[in-house]
Amino acid sequence: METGFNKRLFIVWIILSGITVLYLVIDHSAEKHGVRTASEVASVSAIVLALIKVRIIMREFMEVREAPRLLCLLTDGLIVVMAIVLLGAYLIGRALA
Amino acid sequence: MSLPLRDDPKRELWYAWYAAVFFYTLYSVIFFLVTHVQPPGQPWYTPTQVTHWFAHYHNGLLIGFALIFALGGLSATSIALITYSIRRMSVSRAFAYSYLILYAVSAVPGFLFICVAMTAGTFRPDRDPQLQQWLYDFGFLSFSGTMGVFLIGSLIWMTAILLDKNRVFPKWFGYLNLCNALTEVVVAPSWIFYRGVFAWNGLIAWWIDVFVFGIYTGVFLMLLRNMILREDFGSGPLPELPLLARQAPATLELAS
Amino acid sequence: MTTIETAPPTPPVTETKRVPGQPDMWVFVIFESLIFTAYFAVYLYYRARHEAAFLAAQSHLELWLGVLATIALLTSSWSIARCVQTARAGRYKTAVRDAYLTAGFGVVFMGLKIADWVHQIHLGNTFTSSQFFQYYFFLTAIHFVHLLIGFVVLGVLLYQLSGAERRSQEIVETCATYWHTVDFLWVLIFALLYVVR
Amino acid sequence: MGRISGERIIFWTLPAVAIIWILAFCLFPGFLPPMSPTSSAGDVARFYQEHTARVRYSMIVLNWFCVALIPILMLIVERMRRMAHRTPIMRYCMIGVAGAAPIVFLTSSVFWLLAAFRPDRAPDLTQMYNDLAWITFTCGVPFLVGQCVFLAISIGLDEQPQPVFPRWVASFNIVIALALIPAAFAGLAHTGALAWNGFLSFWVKNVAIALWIIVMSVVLAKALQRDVAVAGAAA
Repeated sequence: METGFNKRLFIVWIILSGITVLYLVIDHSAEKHGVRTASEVASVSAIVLALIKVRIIMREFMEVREAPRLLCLLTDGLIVVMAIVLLGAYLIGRALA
Repeated sequence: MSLPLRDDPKRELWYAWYAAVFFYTLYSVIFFLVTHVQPPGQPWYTPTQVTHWFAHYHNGLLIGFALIFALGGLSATSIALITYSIRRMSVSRAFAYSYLILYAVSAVPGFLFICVAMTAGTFRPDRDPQLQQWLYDFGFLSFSGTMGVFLIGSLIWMTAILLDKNRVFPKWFGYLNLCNALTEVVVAPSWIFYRGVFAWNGLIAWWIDVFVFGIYTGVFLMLLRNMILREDFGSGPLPELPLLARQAPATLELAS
Repeated sequence: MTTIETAPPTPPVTETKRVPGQPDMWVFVIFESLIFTAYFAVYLYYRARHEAAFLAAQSHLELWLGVLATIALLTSSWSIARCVQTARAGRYKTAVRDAYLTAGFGVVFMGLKIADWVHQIHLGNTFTSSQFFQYYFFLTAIHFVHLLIGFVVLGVLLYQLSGAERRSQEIVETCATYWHTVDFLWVLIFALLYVVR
Repeated sequence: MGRISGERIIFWTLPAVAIIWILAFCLFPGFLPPMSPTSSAGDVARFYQEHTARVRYSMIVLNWFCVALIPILMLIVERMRRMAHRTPIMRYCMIGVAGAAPIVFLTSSVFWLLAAFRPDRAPDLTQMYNDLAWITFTCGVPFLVGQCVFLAISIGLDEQPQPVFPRWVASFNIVIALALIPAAFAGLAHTGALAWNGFLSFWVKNVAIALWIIVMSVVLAKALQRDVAVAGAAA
């Protein structure tokens, strides 16, 4: 039983670290001939990936998965608010630039 | 909850609470609406623009700050209530006294310096604009940039709430104190920037900070009110206080 | 609350649902996250408006350093998650070991962060040198303060675990929740400062 | 008895402090008569050039002793302990303002000393220090007003057959608070009763402070005496 739990945490850690390494790929994709370029796709996917990681940390590490419904709703709501505000600020900024 | 009655055993607490609410309301109205020093003036103003700023808000600045000079002493009531709340907790009195001293001292840089500097600037509109700018900077920076007392004060209160076993305040308010303390840190860059989000009127150093502080203040006033409502002194007559009360302090547990 | 009342009845669960740690700590988690969301929004907005300047400044950052730091902090989070579970199972020796591992990876993160700062300052990038680095130093520094408080929190956790008469699982979980908050805030800061283009 | 004789020592510092204050007050050349807010920068600069020494020495002394009233205030706070209150909240209010009031005066003495430190500097700068000093000195009454109001309320709440302070002391404190308030508005006028050298802002305010100290020390002495009698009866 306990080893099973630990295996789950280990897999979570692998996934989280994997996404972190994935950033290197995103970063590399947004380069033209070694010059860094602005990229909406890279930015939006970086933000979305980060929010996915936050949700995984909350669900698994912080044990929200096993918490009452209210806390699940609150934390998911928080992530939705963060997504709207972050992407909104970024996209509005770009639109006005 | 009716207004404090003559026989209400909690009347002194209610006086202090209403005075605290009155003070915070007065303070907000004067700083935001009468003197217009909140939201703050622009840090990048040239000396000439500063002189115009003083001229533009001339009457508001003088009357508003005069009212603060007259009634600012009421700020002690909320400090006293919070000190009392910490005394009710199962923690050392050192926490209560630290809070009392920290906030009593904070009144001078916290609001008296800005009153003095702005009154002096408005008082002589024909002063050399360079000096007017110095007074303007002194006013805003002393007001915004002296957050150490609030930082340490919030942390003292937080620690007391988290250690307390009497449940005088909910634990979540203890953690909210930490949020408040951490936003106080964020004001420090106002000493460095003339413009941008970290300047003394910036989005991060001012707007977010004031928003958090507003929520924090509203919450603690309501929690202090709940504390007073829950307080149970009974409804009997005041404890007899013979002149020998000092020899029998048990009759007045909290008065010592 | 109303959402719960109107929701269709959930299928019966075998184990009782419980909030990890003091529910009060979650007020901090949510409130602090919202404050950070506000900081991030300000940063992203100005970044999007002045893209070229931000990109140029951002190119001074070493992404691999950031990746390493992130993985170090994720590992510390993983350790404290294990610590909570071993403490719950009553295996306090392992729990203490996991808590020390948490602190250890926290120190590694701290070291990488300081190395990054020193590197940037040597390159001439300071708090006042450009808009991007204003945000960079501000966000990393305010996060650093959270991390330092995190070490105090770990101290509380270890104090709980060390005495047989204390060992409050609730406090252990509350401390872990704080540490995870420091972790996920960094995950966001890392993505926003190092990766967003 | 140790506690009471200690309180007596504190009490008897008051006449000494009062004498020092009066002497320093008279030594400062800008108080009798008070300097005018309408003087030009040149006049103000000349004032500091001519009276450099007297400004410095008087303000150094006031800087030393302006906080000397705090122990006396704490004696009052100690008397409040025996009032028929259910909570210590009024004492906390008093302690909260007791420290701030002398610091305000300390700040104004610093501005006066700064003005006199380099009397040959540009007159505008000297005038600015002078303005800051006078505004801090005159308008800086909020904590004194608070002291009077809190004391008045405390006495009002002290409902016992033999109150710590007589009832009339409450009314007296309210009158003093009202007398101090006009000084807060000194920024609004360059001339007339409200100006910092005017009847209300200077004379009424400072006489009120002096009166408060005299009356409160007499009342305090009586309260202390009663404590001695009680302690004697208990022994």
